[in-house]
Amino acid sequence: MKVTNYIKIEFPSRSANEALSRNVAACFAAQLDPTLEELGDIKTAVSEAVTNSIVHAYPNDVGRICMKCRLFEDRSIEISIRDWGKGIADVEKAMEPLFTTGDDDRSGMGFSIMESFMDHLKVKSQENKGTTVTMKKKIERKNLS
Amino acid sequence: MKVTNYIKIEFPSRSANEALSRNVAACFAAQLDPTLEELGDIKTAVSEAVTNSIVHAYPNDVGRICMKCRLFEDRSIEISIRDWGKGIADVEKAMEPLFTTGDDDRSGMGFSIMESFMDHLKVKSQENKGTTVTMKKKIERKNLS
Amino acid sequence: MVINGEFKNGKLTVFLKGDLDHHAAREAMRELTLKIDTHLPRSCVLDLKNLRFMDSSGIALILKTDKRMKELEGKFCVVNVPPQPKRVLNASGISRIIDIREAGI
Amino acid sequence: MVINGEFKNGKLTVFLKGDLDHHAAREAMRELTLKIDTHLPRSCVLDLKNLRFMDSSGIALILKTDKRMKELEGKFCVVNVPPQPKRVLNASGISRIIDIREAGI
Ligand SMILES: Nc1ncnc2c1ncn2[C@@H]1O[C@H](COP(=O)(O)OP(=O)(O)O)[C@@H](O)[C@H]1O
Ligand SMILES: Nc1ncnc2c1ncn2[C@@H]1O[C@H](COP(=O)(O)OP(=O)(O)O)[C@@H](O)[C@H]1O
Repeated sequence: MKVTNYIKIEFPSRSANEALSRNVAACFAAQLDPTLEELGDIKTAVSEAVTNSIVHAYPNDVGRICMKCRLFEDRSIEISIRDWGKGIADVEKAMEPLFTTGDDDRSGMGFSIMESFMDHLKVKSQENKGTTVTMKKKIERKNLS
Repeated sequence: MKVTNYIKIEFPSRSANEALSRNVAACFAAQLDPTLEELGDIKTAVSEAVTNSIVHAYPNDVGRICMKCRLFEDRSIEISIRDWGKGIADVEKAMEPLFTTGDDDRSGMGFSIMESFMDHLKVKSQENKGTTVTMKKKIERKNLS
Repeated sequence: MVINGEFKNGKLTVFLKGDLDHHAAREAMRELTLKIDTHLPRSCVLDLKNLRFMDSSGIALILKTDKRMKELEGKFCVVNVPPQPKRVLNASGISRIIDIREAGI
Repeated sequence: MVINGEFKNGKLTVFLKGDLDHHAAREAMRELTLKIDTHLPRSCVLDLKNLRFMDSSGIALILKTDKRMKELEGKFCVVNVPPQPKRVLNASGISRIIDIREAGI
């Protein structure tokens, strides 16, 4: 399908950039005139994915994170978050609710929230190579009568 | 000087991205807790530079624009906007107030506004290669007593 | 960008709301010209109270409107300018050639 | 993220303001633990009225606080949850195990 607009951003894996990246995604999504709820869902899903790269992919150093947002003709948005960090050995297991390799600051609910707030979620990962999370959401047209 | 954070963004030269790019710059600058006036100045300067790439660098097609924001230890922000478009033959002349090669939708005040709203402005350009505008601004610390 | 107009006793007041950048300016100029050509007002007031952002594209729009009103031998002024647009007006120097006021004509 | 507390008649009310993400959560948890350990309250109320954003880091914070209050044999509830945090609470399923109310205890 035709891409009508895109934005690529790159930033270091510092926790201060969690807010920055979800706000950029929200600014990008704003061109579709989403509801506050849709905007909140996108911000939350991005926050989860970016936090994972910061916390799990680069636990001991500062690495590079890339986010790509693409807008399609059918009013769907695709957002991918990529890191070149630790990777995930067993993706299926990692995606189970409550599963976490983190301490008790993590809830193990990150992937579940991405799944329930977006229409589509794909996780590609290779150990010691990195992880790419790709999410899609269609923004409904308002004021249909 | 030490860079403490950065963000790189890339987007197509569509006029809808003028708002997006200045809002991203504002989100980035927000980490320094600037005043509304400082934030407005940064947004305005970015809007001028990005609009120039959209209008003058790629007058007949859609090209690629990159914006880099860097944060330094001394609370200064450097923002560069780069395109690979038409370029400027005579930069000194282009920077004169009221000079424009555009029609009467343009005021010829873009560079003057960037200069007066930022602490430092540098323009590098080569005909048919592209233009890079680099701007710096120091954000004052609030509540000094 | 939302543009609304009000015409009464020969006076056209146009309200700009939102962001006036290059993206919005063409549409805004078209609307504004249409309103002026429809009413041929004796005076035109541009009310910026709800303008959240303006860059130099707004300068061009103001200068063009001023020119059009001069052609019609009418008056033109800009009112209720918020802080960010005010800084742009000042930096561009047009606060010296355009009538900028706190309230209407 | 701004954290304020109020202790009265054995009841500790803690107000969270701003964005509760991973960046803010560590500091928020430290403050919250400090307040609980200082007052050893009989009940603790987490007031989210001014919380603009929350992700799963907030879930972990709520679960840890609930655990701490159970250790103290006290009560714990979350009140005034805005729409976005509410959706996160519902999606995570903890609305079923944590006492979430419209007003205080
Ligand atoms: N980008 C990533 N790089 C490495 N591991 C990851 C990444 N994202 C997720 N994981 C792994 O998947 C697990 C589950 O993630 P998630 O559901 O988001 O919960 P949480 O982040 O709270 O642990 C994490 O604990 C971690 O082991
Ligand atoms: N990125 C660019 N690519 C090519 N030409 C440019 C670029 N930026 C500025 N220029 C040239 O410099 C002139 C002055 O720019 P400026 O002061 O911003 O005023 P305006 O955009 O209103 O014309 C433009 O009219 C154009 O000829």
